[in-house]
Amino acid sequence: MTAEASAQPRTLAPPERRVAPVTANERIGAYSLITALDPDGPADPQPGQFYMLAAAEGWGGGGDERPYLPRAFSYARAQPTPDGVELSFLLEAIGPGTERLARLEPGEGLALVGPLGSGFRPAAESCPPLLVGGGIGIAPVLCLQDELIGAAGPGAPGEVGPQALLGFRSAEFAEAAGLFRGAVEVATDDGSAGRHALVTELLRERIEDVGGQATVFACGPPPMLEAVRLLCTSHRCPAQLAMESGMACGFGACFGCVVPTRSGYVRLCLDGPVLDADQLETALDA
Amino acid sequence: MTAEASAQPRTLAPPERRVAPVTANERIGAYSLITALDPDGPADPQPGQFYMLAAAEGWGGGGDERPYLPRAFSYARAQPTPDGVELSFLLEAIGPGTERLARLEPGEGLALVGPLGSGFRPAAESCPPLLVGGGIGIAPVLCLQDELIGAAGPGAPGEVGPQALLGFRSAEFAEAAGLFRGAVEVATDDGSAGRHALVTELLRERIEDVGGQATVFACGPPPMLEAVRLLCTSHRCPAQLAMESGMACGFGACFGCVVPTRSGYVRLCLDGPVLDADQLETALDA
Amino acid sequence: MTNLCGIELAGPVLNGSGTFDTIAARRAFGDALLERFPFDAFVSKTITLEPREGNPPPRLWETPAGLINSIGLPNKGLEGFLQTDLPQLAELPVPLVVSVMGFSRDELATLVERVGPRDEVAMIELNVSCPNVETGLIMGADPSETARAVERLRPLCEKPLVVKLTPNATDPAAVASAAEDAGADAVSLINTLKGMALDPATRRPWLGGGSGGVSGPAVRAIALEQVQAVSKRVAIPVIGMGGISSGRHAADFLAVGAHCVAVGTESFRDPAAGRRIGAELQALRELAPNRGRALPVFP
Amino acid sequence: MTNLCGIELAGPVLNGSGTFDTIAARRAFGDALLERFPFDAFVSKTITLEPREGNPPPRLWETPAGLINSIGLPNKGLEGFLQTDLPQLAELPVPLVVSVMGFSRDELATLVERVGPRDEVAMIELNVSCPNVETGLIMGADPSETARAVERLRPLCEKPLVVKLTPNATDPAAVASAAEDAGADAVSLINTLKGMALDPATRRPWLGGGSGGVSGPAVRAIALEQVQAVSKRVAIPVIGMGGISSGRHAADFLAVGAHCVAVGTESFRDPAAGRRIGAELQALRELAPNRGRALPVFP
Ligand SMILES: Cc1cc2nc3c(=O)[nH]c(=O)nc-3n(C[C@H](O)[C@H](O)[C@H](O)COP(=O)(O)OP(=O)(O)OC[C@H]3O[C@@H](n4cnc5c(N)ncnc54)[C@H](O)[C@@H]3O)c2cc1C
Ligand SMILES: Cc1cc2nc3c(=O)[nH]c(=O)nc-3n(C[C@H](O)[C@H](O)[C@H](O)COP(=O)(O)OP(=O)(O)OC[C@H]3O[C@@H](n4cnc5c(N)ncnc54)[C@H](O)[C@@H]3O)c2cc1C
Ligand SMILES: Cc1cc2nc3c(=O)[nH]c(=O)nc-3n(C[C@H](O)[C@H](O)[C@H](O)COP(=O)(O)O)c2cc1C
Ligand SMILES: Cc1cc2nc3c(=O)[nH]c(=O)nc-3n(C[C@H](O)[C@H](O)[C@H](O)COP(=O)(O)O)c2cc1C
Ligand code: FES
Ligand code: FES
Repeated sequence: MTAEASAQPRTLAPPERRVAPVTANERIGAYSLITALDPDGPADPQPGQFYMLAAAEGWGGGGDERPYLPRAFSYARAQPTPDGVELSFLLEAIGPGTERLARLEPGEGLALVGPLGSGFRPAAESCPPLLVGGGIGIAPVLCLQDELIGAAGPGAPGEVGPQALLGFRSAEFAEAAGLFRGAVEVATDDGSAGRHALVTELLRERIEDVGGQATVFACGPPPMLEAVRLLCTSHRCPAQLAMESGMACGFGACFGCVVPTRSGYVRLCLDGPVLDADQLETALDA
Repeated sequence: MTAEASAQPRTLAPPERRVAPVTANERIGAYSLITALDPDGPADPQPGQFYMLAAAEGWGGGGDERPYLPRAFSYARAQPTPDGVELSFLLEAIGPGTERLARLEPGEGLALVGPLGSGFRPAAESCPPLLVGGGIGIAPVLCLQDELIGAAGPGAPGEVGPQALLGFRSAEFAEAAGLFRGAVEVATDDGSAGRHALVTELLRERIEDVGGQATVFACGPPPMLEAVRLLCTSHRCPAQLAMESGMACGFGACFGCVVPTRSGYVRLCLDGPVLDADQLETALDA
Repeated sequence: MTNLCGIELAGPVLNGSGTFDTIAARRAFGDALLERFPFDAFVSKTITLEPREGNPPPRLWETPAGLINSIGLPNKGLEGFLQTDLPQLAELPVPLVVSVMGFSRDELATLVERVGPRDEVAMIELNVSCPNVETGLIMGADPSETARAVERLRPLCEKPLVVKLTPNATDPAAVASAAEDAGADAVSLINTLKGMALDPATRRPWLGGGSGGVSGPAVRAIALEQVQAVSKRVAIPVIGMGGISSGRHAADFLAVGAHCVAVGTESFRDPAAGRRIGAELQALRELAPNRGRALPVFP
Repeated sequence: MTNLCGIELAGPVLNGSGTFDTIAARRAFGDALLERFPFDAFVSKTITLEPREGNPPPRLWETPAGLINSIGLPNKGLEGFLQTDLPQLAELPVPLVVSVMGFSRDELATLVERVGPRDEVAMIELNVSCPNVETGLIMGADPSETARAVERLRPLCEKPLVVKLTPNATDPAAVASAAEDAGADAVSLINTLKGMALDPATRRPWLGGGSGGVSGPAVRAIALEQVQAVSKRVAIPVIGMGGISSGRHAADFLAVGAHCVAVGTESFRDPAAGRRIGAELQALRELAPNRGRALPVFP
């Protein structure tokens, strides 16, 4: 994470929707990795930030005559090129929006607004980063690890970056662990790949190993985030949780995406999606 | 036209929508020729009958968040095969429905209900058939000529069938004349292919040649059909016009597709789409 | 089995009045239609005392996930219906509901008196989405107009009376409640929502009738809310409709209190929609009804 | 240029109240938002006398070509608005309309008296889609309730008063006419249509607020009809909205009599939607306005 980014983990978005041509759609186990060339957007989104995505054509007419609104996705990779920034999104097809996106073909247009929201803040020197991703929640963890590896500077051979602990349902999903450049440890619910454990079990071991001296960055389903929150609270280590909630706009216009915090409802698209664990009474209500 | 068909130019449809896999989508000049294998429908639709079509997936999300309802299309060819009947539809992409259909790829599903409506009735012996098609209105003319050639029986070498007079905007559209097995004469509005004339000019010459001894079968835009109607009225030759109107259901359920006739409004999907010219006061009101 | 006002139905799926013409459909589909009949009861298109030719075309306009129609109630009139249509409707394999509309209470009375006694008829539905020519008020938008009509008609007919409510009202539940108090045996809703469209080329009204009624998935959320509000307010059975196109939608309407559902516009996309929706509903009911809160989106 | 109640606007495109938060949007988009501002006037989210935290989540449900929201009017309350928000809204490059809602005429009076005199404020919009706690009636569904509110407020404020009508009424044109007679300077419509959705897993209401309001393309045909009916009935300017997502839609609303249009849900899909729609509208107006009846479908 650069010094500039650390001050404010939010890169501004252009105030309009734009269309980025899709350059690749790869199947990664149970997920799809969609890459598009964004010619007009900023080259430096911050890990944890997200984009509102829609197919430029044929957005609608799926199950229940949906989708209609765009969908929120953390970017998983951002690769500057001379023609713009290549953005990659990792997604799981679970409904009409993600199903349409998963069918995008190279050359089709991806309509996007972003980067949006505020991303992960840097860890204090004394508490080095420890990354945790569950399922599709590995997307922001991927770009965060990439960024942290980059921040270690060039000429750091064998640099494996901060450890990412990744949990998946099964081996099919765990294939996505192969996308990570840095050190990873994998757990699956059914033991078909990596350790037969919940990822929070791996996290508990690590936190105990370092005596709680870590900053935890986590993204995953609410029960996982809640387990992370409880674990970090009891070990008094700071945790930043990338959360999700149903969004219509992504830029604070609709007041639809609120989650309850200790200081009342906050718009997750504006004040999140990354929240400090100690802002929350529970991570289950997102 | 077979003897059976002549009694009642209406083949019954199964009372449910079914999905036929698309086997081909060919570009014919400005038009698309979509072919699908209908495993469960009747093998013998009658020329002039139509099907209500929709893409089985992704029907919606086009211009103005449409299409929603299915669209009516005359079949242009029906080819019985051991696995069902191969139906071909000729279409021009002019709006969200036709645009989606024009993008169908082999293997995708074409949802259909049909055959519907009542088709062309046979000509009297004394007045041999003369076929006229304008633009996309050539679709039912194509299967009618095919059927009439077939009815002439096997072993009729050099049989060119009844003459079809075809009018198009320009050469790009006129490419579709190449689909016809029998004799055709082409006119274009701009002279870029065939005669530089309106197809009704060709028709007038033919009718005068045969001294009005013809049964005219026509399909095309309302101004063309109205010109055909006036011409045939003045030469006292019978004419059958395949018309169109906006349809929601195609089977008489909605009362939406009425056109005015001398005997009041009739549902074009039920009592048409082929109407006798002398039922009409004008063909312009469809 | 579903019991609707004492009439046994094989299931809870009816058609919306005016969205299926079985006489026409038999010409298109033959007797296969009767063998695989889409509905558990059949509701006729609304008839009026005098014959009507309906509105000038165009009568249809497609909207996002919906349809505006301006059909204008074409029908043969009471006598034509009784003579020509009723004998053919009697051949259907399900009970028959006849929908009637009158422009005054007298007209309604005549319709109910003539239709009610016919053996072929199981039930009468009152379409009150029209102005009362005497008061100028839309009957179905006003609780007391509706109540007066139902009070007048109730004694004239032994068959169950269903009042078809209009959604173009401030408080459909108040109208339903007035209908119940006046003796209605059931209510059905929603009818179409007022809507219009312009010809893109001229910017004048597209529909021959000027404006029309919106139906289809676009109105489903609105319909569900009204069905819920009405079901809370009345004890008589509610027939819910508006954009139902799957068994899940039907289950939603039943969950908020409807006793039966009706399928309208979806039949235009698939003549067998009613049957499909009934089967999907049956399959859903065989699953555990309460599976707890939806799983979170992340795996 | 468009003149709305004496205020000069660069064009006819506003936002719908509650569908754009410029203060939040500046955090996301920076000052580029002001340089390429999407609207010709900005309407604030509705404020109330007391602060409100809004409804419990979930607050959103996607419908076919539409959205149900149950936001519940979260806002800082009058004092918070005046102190915190108004100075920031004053930085916008366009005139400001402040939307207010009160649960009684007294509350409304306080809001109008405090907001009206502020120089930053060009106009006040009265959101009357809420129950009057004194009568239990939805103010905006009843012509006389609306008239009484406007009569009370009119003398309290020199700025133009816009009444935002609710579509959940039997006769919105009668409400508009009553508002006009009572002294309203303009009316705007439609607000959202009541709607609801169930959680597919539990069949209990999905929205934390139970039910909500439907917006988006799904309601456009309904909105157009109401805007037409209202425009026929009143002489004051009408601000038309409901599902507008292109210049052609905007042109439709203007053609049936609206003086301005507002864009709501479409901004969620594209924050620049208002600007795009304004440009498309401008392009359409530069074409010949009357191109005659649409060409037939066959070539
Ligand atoms: C900040 C953020 C970042 C995200 N990042 C990623 C990512 O990197 N990769 C990824 O795959 N996903 C990500 N998501 C989740 C992604 O946005 C959702 O999976 C997507 O919106 C689902 O849309 P859908 O149309 O496929 O499914 P939908 O059917 O719209 O949504 C599925 C869930 O929504 C609910 N639902 C069902 N019907 C409706 C309805 N009609 N209206 C509203 N809700 C309904 C149900 O609870 C269902 O489980 C992120 C979400 C947020 C907020
Ligand atoms: C019996 C019959 C047979 C036909 N056979 C053929 C055939 O063989 N090949 C072929 O290409 N076509 C055929 N058609 C025409 C075909 O059905 C139409 O071209 C098709 O429905 C257009 O749909 P669309 O969505 O592409 O365009 P739409 O935009 O739906 O339709 C285009 C026209 O409809 C009007 N329109 C615009 N917007 C709307 C709206 N929202 N709602 C309703 N109307 C609107 C306008 O007048 C416009 O010109 C036939 C029609 C009938 C009735
Ligand atoms: C083309 C059409 C014609 C209709 N005719 C009638 C009618 O004659 N009488 C009536 O009570 N309702 C009529 N309706 C309303 C339907 O019965 C139903 O209430 C409405 O369409 C909502 O249901 P849906 O969304 O499933 O179509 C008609 C609807 C359509 C679309
Ligand atoms: C999320 C959301 C919040 C809204 N909040 C308000 C509000 O605070 N006050 C108000 O008058 N209207 C509110 N509306 C209604 C809109 O201003 C507008 O009337 C309605 O959405 C129809 O326009 P549309 O279809 O373009 O969105 C809201 C609409 C939405 C979708
Ligand atoms: S998604 Fe609209 S405010 Fe957050
Ligand atoms: S299209 Fe429905 S009756 Fe003809």
